[in-house]
Amino acid sequence: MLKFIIKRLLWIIPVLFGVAIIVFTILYFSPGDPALQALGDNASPEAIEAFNKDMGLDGTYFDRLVRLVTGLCKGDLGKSYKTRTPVINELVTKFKVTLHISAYAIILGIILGIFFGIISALYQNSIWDTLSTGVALFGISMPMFWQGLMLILLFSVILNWLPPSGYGTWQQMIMPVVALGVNSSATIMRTTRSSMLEVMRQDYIRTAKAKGQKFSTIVIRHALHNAMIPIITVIGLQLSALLADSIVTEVIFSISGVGRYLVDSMTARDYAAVQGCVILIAFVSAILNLIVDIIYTFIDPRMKTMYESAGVKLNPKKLAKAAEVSNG
Amino acid sequence: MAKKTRDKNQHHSMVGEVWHQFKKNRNAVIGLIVLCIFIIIAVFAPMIAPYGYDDQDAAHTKIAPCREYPFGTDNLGRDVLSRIIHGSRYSLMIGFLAVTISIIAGGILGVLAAFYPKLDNIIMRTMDLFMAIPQMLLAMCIVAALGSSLFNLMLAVGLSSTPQFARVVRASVLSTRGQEYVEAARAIGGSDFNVIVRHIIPNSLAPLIVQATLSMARAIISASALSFLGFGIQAPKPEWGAMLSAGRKYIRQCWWLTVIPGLAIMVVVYALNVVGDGLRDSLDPRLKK
Amino acid sequence: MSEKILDIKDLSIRYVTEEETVLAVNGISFSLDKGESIGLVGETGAGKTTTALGIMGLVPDPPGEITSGTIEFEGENLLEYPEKKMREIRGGKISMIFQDPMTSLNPVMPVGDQIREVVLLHNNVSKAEARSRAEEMLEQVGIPKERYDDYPHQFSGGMKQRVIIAIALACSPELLIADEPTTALDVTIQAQVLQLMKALRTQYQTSMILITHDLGVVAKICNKVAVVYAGQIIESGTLKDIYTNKQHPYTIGLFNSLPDIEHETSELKVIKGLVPDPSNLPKGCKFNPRCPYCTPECCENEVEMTALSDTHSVRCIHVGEFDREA
Amino acid sequence: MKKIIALLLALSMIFALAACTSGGGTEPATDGGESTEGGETAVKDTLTIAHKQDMVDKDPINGSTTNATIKIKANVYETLIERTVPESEMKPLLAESWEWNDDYTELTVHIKSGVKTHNGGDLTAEDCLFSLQKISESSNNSVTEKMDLAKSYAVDDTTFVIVMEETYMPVIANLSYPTAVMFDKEGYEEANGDWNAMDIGTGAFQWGDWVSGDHVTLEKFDEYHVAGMPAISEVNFKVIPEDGNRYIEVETGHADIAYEITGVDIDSAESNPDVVLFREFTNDNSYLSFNQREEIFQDVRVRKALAMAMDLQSAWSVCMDGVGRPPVGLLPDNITDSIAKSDSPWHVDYPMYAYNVEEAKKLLAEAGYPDGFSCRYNTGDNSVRMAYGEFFKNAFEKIGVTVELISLDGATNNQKLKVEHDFDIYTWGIAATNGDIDYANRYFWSKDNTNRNIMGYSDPEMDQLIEDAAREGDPAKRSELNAKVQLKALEDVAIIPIYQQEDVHCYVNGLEGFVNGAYQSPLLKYVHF
Repeated sequence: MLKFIIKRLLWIIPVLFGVAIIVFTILYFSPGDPALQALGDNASPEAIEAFNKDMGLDGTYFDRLVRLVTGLCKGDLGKSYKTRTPVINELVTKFKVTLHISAYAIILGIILGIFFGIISALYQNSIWDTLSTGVALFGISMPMFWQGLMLILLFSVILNWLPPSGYGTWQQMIMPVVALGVNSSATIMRTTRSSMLEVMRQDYIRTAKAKGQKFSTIVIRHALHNAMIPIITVIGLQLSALLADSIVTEVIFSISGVGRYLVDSMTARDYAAVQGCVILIAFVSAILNLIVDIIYTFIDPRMKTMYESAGVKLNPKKLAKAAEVSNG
Repeated sequence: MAKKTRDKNQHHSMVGEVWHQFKKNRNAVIGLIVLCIFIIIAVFAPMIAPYGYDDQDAAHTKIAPCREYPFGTDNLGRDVLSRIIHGSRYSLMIGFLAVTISIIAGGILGVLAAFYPKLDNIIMRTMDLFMAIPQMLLAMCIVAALGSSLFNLMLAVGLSSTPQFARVVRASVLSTRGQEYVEAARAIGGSDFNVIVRHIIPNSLAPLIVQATLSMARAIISASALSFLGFGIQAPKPEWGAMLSAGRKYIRQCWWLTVIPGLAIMVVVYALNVVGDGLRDSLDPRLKK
Repeated sequence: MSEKILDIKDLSIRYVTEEETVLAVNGISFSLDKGESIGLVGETGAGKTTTALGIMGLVPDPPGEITSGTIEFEGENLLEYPEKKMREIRGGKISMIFQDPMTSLNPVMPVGDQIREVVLLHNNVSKAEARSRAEEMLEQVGIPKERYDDYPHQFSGGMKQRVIIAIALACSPELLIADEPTTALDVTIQAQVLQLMKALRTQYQTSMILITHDLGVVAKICNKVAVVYAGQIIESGTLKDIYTNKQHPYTIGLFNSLPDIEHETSELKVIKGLVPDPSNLPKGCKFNPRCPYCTPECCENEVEMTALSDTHSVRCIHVGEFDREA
Repeated sequence: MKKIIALLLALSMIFALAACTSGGGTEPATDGGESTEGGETAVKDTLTIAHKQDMVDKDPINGSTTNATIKIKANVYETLIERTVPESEMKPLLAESWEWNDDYTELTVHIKSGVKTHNGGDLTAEDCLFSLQKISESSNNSVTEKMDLAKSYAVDDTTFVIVMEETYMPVIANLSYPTAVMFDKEGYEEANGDWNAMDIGTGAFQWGDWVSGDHVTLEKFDEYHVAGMPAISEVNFKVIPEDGNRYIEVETGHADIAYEITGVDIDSAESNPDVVLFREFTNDNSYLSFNQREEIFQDVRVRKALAMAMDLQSAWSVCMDGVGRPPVGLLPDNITDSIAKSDSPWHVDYPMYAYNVEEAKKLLAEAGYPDGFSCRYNTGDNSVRMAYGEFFKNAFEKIGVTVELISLDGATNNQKLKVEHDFDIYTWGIAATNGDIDYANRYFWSKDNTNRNIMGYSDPEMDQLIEDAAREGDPAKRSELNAKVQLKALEDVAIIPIYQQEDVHCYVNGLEGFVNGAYQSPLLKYVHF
């Protein structure tokens, strides 16, 4: 098991380098001069040249790539062009904010999603089922930014209950958490429902019934436990998706997290910051994936056997599944 | 020759069966109808819309929905209904073309990976790298690199979901490839290309269609989110996300400028989602086989 | 030997969906004395499993519903039991072994715990006691108790079926229903499992309903046989009645379709046609479309059971009118 | 099953932990929220401001001069000379007085005595010369343009002389420029020039806490050189980029002041008795112009025709939501020497070429484009300019000119406009940023190397006028030269101003002393409740 975790952790390293190279390459070919953005209209050509040298913006594609990779090896994400301070410092404070909101959002998503998913599956085709599947489908069809705006319109403008922006007080947390959480709860709910329906049809549920077990115990001990495997997968994916969704949420609710930092840096052509954000998000997603995989072993003993047996690299089947559901 | 007709019949009966299953799903049928309505609207937009999408009327700005302007007018005095109608073209086109781009790119990569073990590792590991970046971020970076325009937006959304299609196609081709009739086709000397085109692609279609429908829904949302963040379409094109973004500052006085484009996006995406769900459910028995 | 443990009268179960109504069980009646074992024989889809589920009170509802009949167990009608009381019966007094051992065990629970679960439910014992009982059961079915904490995926099919048998017998039930317990197993394993069941049944003095399509298995284990066709018993009797004095054309067909090693024939005799569509059963004798002796009367009225002896009855109006060996 | 429950519990603990740890950094924001409610009994002395963008850095000389950054820094660092708004007079701030020698080559500055810096030092003439030296070494060194700092010297502790390389009148305005701040030499040297570690200014407020992207707090400087100021003990700038949200913050009592509210919120603010609006025209115009490196736009008739196709009044009413106004001249009338001033002897009405579609068509035909032509129009990503773009697109189509709108993000747009010169029509801003009209004149100077002359306007006569104006010491003669520059730019349709910008802020009723300073930076030292 430990071997498996180490292997997976090691695998993250090339992924991060790969991601860094991809992002760097994309941004390298982007129009817009960072120096012009950072120094403003009055910058003299000499100042621009000095800036480029200072920020490592001079040299060919390969020079810069080599600099990026060697920097990464030392854990250096470079300096922000805008503030001329190390990107990593900004990222850490901002990431805390994003993580904070995402954590609440995913908890909300899990609670709502699993609860309504189970209800929906157990009372299939009942009014509750129709209602919650319908609402969930609306949930995933609603553009997140629109949902956020509607929340502001309703709770800040019309009812004046909640502050429309910022981060810190619990009142300020409600709307962003709801906007993020409702979206993921919809996905979790749909997965829970189909997974529970599938599991409830299984023979071992009948076996449990034949033992004389109570229905509620069957649902929780036998059915939910088995149904958790795809649910956990989706929760893991939702966590990564939340990180991406937080871009829009943070913009709408004026929250200073990684998402808004990314958008701001993108418009300011602060590529070092953009790279840093993307690498960080990729890193966190990778770690989350690993955690999900470890959780699998607790839930499904078959996985544990599989991991423990030699020659585990990436689990291709799971990744394929991931592909299917991501962004869902 | 005889074989061909039988294949055709089989194909026909499969479509029939799927349709039969699909019909039973009331929601999906409604979704399909809604979708068809939007397609019709998009195709005949200039005929249906009461005004042009860029017809400004300085005397009638920011009018709330009323009989003359059912969806109101915006800050430049343009009829929102007409803009929504014209905008359906962009949203549907973006969704459709973005998915087409990812199907083609992902399809080629997936088939190559599945068919040539030597390429498999390179292609799929590269796809892993791309998938480590959330789709939205990737799309943002691509738009930033290409510059914002309608085509670049589609390209960005399409390219960013390519890895997922590559996976689905690869998985589905791998499972199809193991089937006896494909082995048989290879055994009697069919070229790789022939086998891929004649046998594998048609038989891998089912999961691809489902994935495509659902991806189209996602593509529309992603594209509108990018437009909303300002990485999208050029004004005055009435793309819904851009309309929403422009109307955002009037949210207090002119709610219709944000509510209506948002609803339009939601309805189309909802329709696509239920149709996708319906298709998946009706294809399900086959997928399980 | 005369204490009746189970008495089923006129049991009918149907499944109602939007598209069709499936008449799965159409007036089945049979009874079982304590210690007896009966084999329900018939083709797939004849309604055997539904009958068993009916006894367990596990007919999925919806879509299933019991439309008529009584199931008397130890003198009380189970159909009138509330769910809570029924739960006490299930797994305790009546237990069931399911067809497919591969899927009947919860994959994420140690096998020992799955046995312990049933022990805990029906006996007022501590967890530790329940565990030792479960370990004992494992040993009895031939699995070392050290494997208590292993998961189902670490067991072979035959071993899993042994675990299921252990679960079924853990509370020393009065009645054991075994639904095709060996169908999914290899032939060699089949014999072992049958042997085990037979031994345990004797040990626990359990009555048994064995559901199978395999006449050989019935011969090894049961002392009574009921042949089920289209949700009805068409012939029932002791082992001897059925094996040596079969009367119904279907029973005859069934036996004829067995490969006969002694009289080597070039071809198996197969019953023509297919099991009738239970949503669209023929009028009159349900077997009439496939019966070589069918006459117009066969297609008119429902056919009643005719008693040939105390133990042997058959549902055919032409009893004795044709050559049984043909 | 227990395992799962334990696991889920553990997981939620992790999340909760994450939530708690990150929750720690958020308390200051809470304070801001409470302060607005809890201030009834005592006089409220904390201020929460809904601010559009975060400060970029703390460096006042080499750092960012974005509007949002200056709005904060201007309260911490001060200049020798202060430009008043809207009169645009140059007034003493750290300097007590200044005088020129006869040939305008030496400027003697007397600074106020007893000015303390935040790090406890006294501001001396030495410090001021050191500050100017550091400014000249920075990338924003246009402030010290034409100053010969090597020859400049301190007379005594409170007097120093700036020696000029040549006569250059804008130097006074330059000394009021927000990067021309004075600070403590010792403090600078101690911290090795790391501005994030220094607090060496003289402003009414000193640096408090800064959580990037979230908020900046400033604290009262007790030894501020003007007695009794400031009344506020703590200022909290909350960063709220979303336009509508800033006003909502004030309306719902979560902030005392909202900077830069949008036109759409003006009506609500006006009708709300608890909110006071603050409006003041800025000294910049937005303009539309053409790439005059291209042959087609070198023809003044084409530029004139397009100008006449533009109905500026309607455009303003449709696009601006009541903010700002249609331009009153080439430059706003609050700039010294602007001929838009109605009492200026050289005053001309704007627009010089009034809206007239027929005439416009005729001019186009004369220029050889009877059927019009097609071109691109870069609006940038500012929503107002995009709206103007959409409006003018329609207007130009009426005279047969088809326009493709291009709204690129800021950086790409900058690149296209200033570096690649890859555009046909564009909109940008023109202002006398430092308060001296010379700054605006240079938009038409062909030798400009600071990217102000985006349109590529080039006229030797104009160049001469601009250079002469900058060198002219006599105010009256200088005014005349400046007027000629403006008249020529108008006649040549070098640019077409399309609207004048306005500062719109709002604050809660009960707040007093809210005044704007130069560079659109409200001066918080005057604010009290």
